[in-house]
Amino acid sequence: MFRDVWLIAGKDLRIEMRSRVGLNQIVPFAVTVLVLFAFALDTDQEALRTYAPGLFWVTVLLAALLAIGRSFAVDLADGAADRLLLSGIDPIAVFGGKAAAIAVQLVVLEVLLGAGVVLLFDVTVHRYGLLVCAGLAAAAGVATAGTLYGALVAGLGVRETLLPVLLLPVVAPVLIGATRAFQDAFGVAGAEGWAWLGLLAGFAAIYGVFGALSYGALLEEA
Amino acid sequence: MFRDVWLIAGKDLRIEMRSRVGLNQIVPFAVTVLVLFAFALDTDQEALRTYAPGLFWVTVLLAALLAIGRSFAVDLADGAADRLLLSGIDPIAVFGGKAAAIAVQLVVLEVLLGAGVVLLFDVTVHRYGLLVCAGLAAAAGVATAGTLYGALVAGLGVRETLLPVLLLPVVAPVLIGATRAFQDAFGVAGAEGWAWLGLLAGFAAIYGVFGALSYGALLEEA
Amino acid sequence: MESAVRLRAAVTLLGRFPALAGVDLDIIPGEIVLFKGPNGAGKTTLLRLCAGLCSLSTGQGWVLGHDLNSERRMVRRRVALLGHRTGLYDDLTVIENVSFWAQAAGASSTDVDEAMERLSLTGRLADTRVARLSAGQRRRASIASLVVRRPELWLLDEPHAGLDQQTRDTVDTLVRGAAAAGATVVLASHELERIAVLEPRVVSVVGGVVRADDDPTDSESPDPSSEAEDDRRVS
Amino acid sequence: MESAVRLRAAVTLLGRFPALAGVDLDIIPGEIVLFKGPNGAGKTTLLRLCAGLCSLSTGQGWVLGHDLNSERRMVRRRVALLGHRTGLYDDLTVIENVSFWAQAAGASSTDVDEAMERLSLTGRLADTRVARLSAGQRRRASIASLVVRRPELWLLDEPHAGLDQQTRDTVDTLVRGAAAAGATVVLASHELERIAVLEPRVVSVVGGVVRADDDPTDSESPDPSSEAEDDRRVS
Amino acid sequence: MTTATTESTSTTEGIPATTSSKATKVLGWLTLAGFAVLVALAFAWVPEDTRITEQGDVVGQFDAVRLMFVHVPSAILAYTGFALTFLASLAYLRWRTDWWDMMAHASAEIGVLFGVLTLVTGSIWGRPTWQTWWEWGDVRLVTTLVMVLVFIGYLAVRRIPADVAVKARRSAVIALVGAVNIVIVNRSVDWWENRTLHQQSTLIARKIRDETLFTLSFSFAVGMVLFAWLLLHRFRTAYLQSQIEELEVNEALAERRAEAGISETPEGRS
Ligand code: HEM
Ligand SMILES: Nc1ncnc2c1ncn2[C@@H]1O[C@H](COP(=O)(O)OP(=O)(O)OP(=O)(O)O)[C@@H](O)[C@H]1O
Ligand SMILES: Nc1ncnc2c1ncn2[C@@H]1O[C@H](COP(=O)(O)OP(=O)(O)OP(=O)(O)O)[C@@H](O)[C@H]1O
Ligand SMILES: [Mg+2]
Ligand SMILES: [Mg+2]
Repeated sequence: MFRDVWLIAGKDLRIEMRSRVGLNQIVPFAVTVLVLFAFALDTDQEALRTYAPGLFWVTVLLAALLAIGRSFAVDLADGAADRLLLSGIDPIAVFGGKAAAIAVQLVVLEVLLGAGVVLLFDVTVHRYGLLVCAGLAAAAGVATAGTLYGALVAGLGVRETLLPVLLLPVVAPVLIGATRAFQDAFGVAGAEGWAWLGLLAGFAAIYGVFGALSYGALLEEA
Repeated sequence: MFRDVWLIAGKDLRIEMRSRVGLNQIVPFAVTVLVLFAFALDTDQEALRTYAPGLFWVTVLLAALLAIGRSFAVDLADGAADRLLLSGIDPIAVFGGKAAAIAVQLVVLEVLLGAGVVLLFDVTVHRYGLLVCAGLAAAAGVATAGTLYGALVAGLGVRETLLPVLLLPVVAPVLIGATRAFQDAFGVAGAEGWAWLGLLAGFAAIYGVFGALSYGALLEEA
Repeated sequence: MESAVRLRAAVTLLGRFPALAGVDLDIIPGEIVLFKGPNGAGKTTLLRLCAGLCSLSTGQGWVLGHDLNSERRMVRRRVALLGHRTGLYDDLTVIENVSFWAQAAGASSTDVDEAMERLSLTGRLADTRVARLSAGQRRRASIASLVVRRPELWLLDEPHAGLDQQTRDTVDTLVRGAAAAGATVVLASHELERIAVLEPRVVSVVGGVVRADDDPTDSESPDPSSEAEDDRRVS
Repeated sequence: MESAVRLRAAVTLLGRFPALAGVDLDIIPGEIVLFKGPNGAGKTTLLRLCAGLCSLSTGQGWVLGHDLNSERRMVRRRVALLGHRTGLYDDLTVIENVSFWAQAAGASSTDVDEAMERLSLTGRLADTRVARLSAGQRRRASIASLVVRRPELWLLDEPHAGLDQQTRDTVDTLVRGAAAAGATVVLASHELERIAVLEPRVVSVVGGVVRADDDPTDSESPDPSSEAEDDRRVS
Repeated sequence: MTTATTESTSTTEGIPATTSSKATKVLGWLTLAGFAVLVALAFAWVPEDTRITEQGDVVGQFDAVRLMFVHVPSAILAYTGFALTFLASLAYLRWRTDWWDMMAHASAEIGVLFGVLTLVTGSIWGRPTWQTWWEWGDVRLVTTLVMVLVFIGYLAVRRIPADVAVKARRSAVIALVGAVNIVIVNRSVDWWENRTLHQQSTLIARKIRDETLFTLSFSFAVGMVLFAWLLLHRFRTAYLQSQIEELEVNEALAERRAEAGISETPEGRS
């Protein structure tokens, strides 16, 4: 079981490393989106500092959409998804492996993008512990929910555009929770960071369990 | 020549109508992004009204990325791109046709999303003429630049993620210009709307000409 | 003895089209069976049904003793399907692909080496990314990653397509070996002359139903295939 | 008389791999030529080169009198290539696809009707979205959308793959008809028995070079194909 | 930037094991010496930036002003790199030779290097003078960032494994579009006068002291030498790499042809 989780996660991560999509493209994409926001909002530094947490997380979500889309695209490209079904690997392991691979990518992205935000938006970190925990919990939440929804839309032929529509509303709680937690960690608003962290952890746990349980039913394709 | 532009544009639009990606998915995506912004910025109505033009255009750009990506994905899916090369259709006509189809989709999106912004963010329109002209010019600019860059990354195997990286910085002027023009049209800032409209029109013209001229060189594959 | 495949009035809708329109079929273990028939007859759908990848809309079916209506997950573990698509990851090398599917099926690394050897995927080819293979090499890699599974029921959809003469012979040897070892092999193919050397039992598939038949080289149903198809209407 | 295809020491690199390693070839107008050879020999690359879709890394070539180094755009207009991929749009129906490619090539709607008729894409099939076709039906639609072009040089990569018996015959008729009308037809195929009935001139492709040959049913080079391939290393 | 050379040159005979030559050695030493002099000038000769306001407060940038001698030449060198990329790309599209393609690639890399350096030194400078690392409302800063991003995108395209000719052609088109940014960045402070904290063209307006002006000019000179040194090395790296590739291709082809000759014997029987 754990061996299989590792097998799937290893395969997905290896493909990502090979194609260098993450480092060469998703990260620049994320930075670009940040820059566009800064343009569009056209505000002073002070306002940006206040909005930094929210913009950070909207950007992470948009980049996550790309990462999730790719994770399923490689399986669908030439029928590997069917073979996974036939392989006898427990669907729970498939879910775990894909979610783990996506979570790893998101954490890497968060670290790089976080550095960018600290530099570009000139924020200072007050609570490192909260920051790290919130970052991890949110990554786990987005990865589990994303894997579930990625599988839901996989093979419907319009993945690229359908995924955002379904996933973004679902991860809205993560967006809110992570934003509040980061606001606290950055000291820009006196939100109760640790309470929001609870929400994030809960979200990740619920989607983790729900995803793992329902994945089998999802995959039991037509 | 015009017949060929029409042939290509007609084909692309028909595929979009058929798959209903536009109406069923890109529009909800755009609305979702708007709502996420509203969450993430967590501000009062007044601030949202001020930021409405910027958010509107960031959203349009993100949705445009999806539309452009799809436009090239359908050609690449099963070798139709090669056949287009072999068809003898002038590359300028291919460029024109694809750009026209994307522009039409963007205009439809802008109308629907504009209605959404007016309703959700409670803005009032002061200058309709400016609004319409800026919307059309910006759509033309994004469509021409997008078609050029879409072709640039087409077939490199990493289209989905590379396109945003390349295109977003390039269309930054459109984002700024269109935002300023809309700010003027909405009366939220006394920007010189018509001057910015000039920028938008110039951008569309330059990319239209440059794209048409360089498309042949781009397509002269391998 | 229990049938390897047993279908009774099996109907499969793809979208709203009855790709299978009431199939009755029995395949006994150890048999080599050929599905032949015109394009669109339903051969691929029938193979996918037997693999547990399509569902029964009405009717009943059992594969290797498992009910197709309720135990498809069990079926899937015990069969191997070579489909029209290759099931490989473009960005991984041939050996990485074959190893991945071998590990997923619990096979050992000697199995991997053996499979690669058999399909002449040695030397440079083994470390080439799948995206850089020719059509036939890719198909060979796909077969290699199936061979490691050692399934009880082989479902091969046009197994010779795109392969060169040498690999065609390899495939024939594999099929004969599998059948000799007690596995059941079901093929769908249009290359009747080629398949004839395997001496399969021939099952004609026309318009979503099957009809037993004997001479493998016999051409299809005398009435134009399109007529037979037209009986199936979108429901 | 001018050659339809004339290659001199043609080298094509795919990435850094010499898929074609110095090809010398002459094909005269009106000929039917078969490329045969093991997987990965370079048949597909050779066809794509002749279609102006691959470039010459070194060497020279002319197709229908146009230089492959400088006038590929002219070449592309005058040839038709049936590749491994079908070149169809999934979301359009068969008739919409065929009409689109016909209009792109300047063909009339009677040409469309005729092509559809010939490949038995009538009735329900004509209005079916390509995504819902079986593998062979899809291939048929691809051929139909090529036939409307009436090119001077046909380049057919495994034209019989996936087709049923009836359509195989249709393809043979098409090829004979095209050759009789003065067009040149170049095929790549592994189904040697099948192709033999067209009585083509056989050109063996092995390891990126060509060698003339006579007996179409003769099997490939006795030494295992993989050896020949391994000689070319990724540089 | 030169890692590729070290691994490949050592293995292939007939190709020089280094990208240096007499000229580059001279350039290298010149750069080092120039840099030493620059440091001396900047710290010992150029006075601190201090002014006394009417109220008698001491204001100014103090030591921070010395950052100018890195920041400004970096910006100019970034421009130079991108402009060279633009020209080389045009030339490539015209003549389609690898030489121009390599030139475009080499200069783009160096341009990005200095572009990033501009951003970094600017940020560091901004901290003491503007009390912020970054200012989004400032067009100069933001347009500079966009310019660097466009060329990072350019380099990303160059790193994709794809057909050499396809990649060269596509990146050339990107460079043509991207080079427009140079003009935008340079003119931004004038076009959007009221939207920038950043200096306008102080040099032309001659608003600075003579010592500073001289040192700045000297830093340009050092920068240009450094640029030439980097470009020569980077270009030679690319060139050697292409030579190695060509050798390997030839080797593969030669073997291939030899083998084809051998395999004719058994086939001849049939
Ligand atoms: C991240 C922040 C910064 C960026 C991206 C940046 C970018 C640039 C660029 C691109 C130029 C070249 C302009 C041209 O000649 O076309 C430039 C020049 C210059 N910068 Fe900055 N800069 C930054 C911060 C600063 C700061 C903080 C200062 C000093 C307070 C400064 C002072 C100068 C000066 C004096 C010049 C020369 C201006 C001229 O004579 O044209 N910069 N900068
Ligand atoms: N994109 C690529 N990059 C590198 N090498 C490639 C690429 N595509 C194909 N090759 C190699 O080029 C050689 C020739 O391929 P080609 O597709 O022309 O073979 P083929 O004769 O058509 O084979 P098949 O009978 O399998 O279709 C093969 O050895 C293959 O590995
Ligand atoms: N997704 C789908 N939706 C609706 N109908 C479909 C779909 N896929 C296939 N069909 C139809 O189902 C029928 C059977 O298809 P199938 O692929 O099983 O045929 P086949 O016998 O394998 O043909 P071939 O010899 O061409 O491979 C065909 O008539 C086809 O048009
Ligand atoms: Mg089939
Ligand atoms: Mg081939």
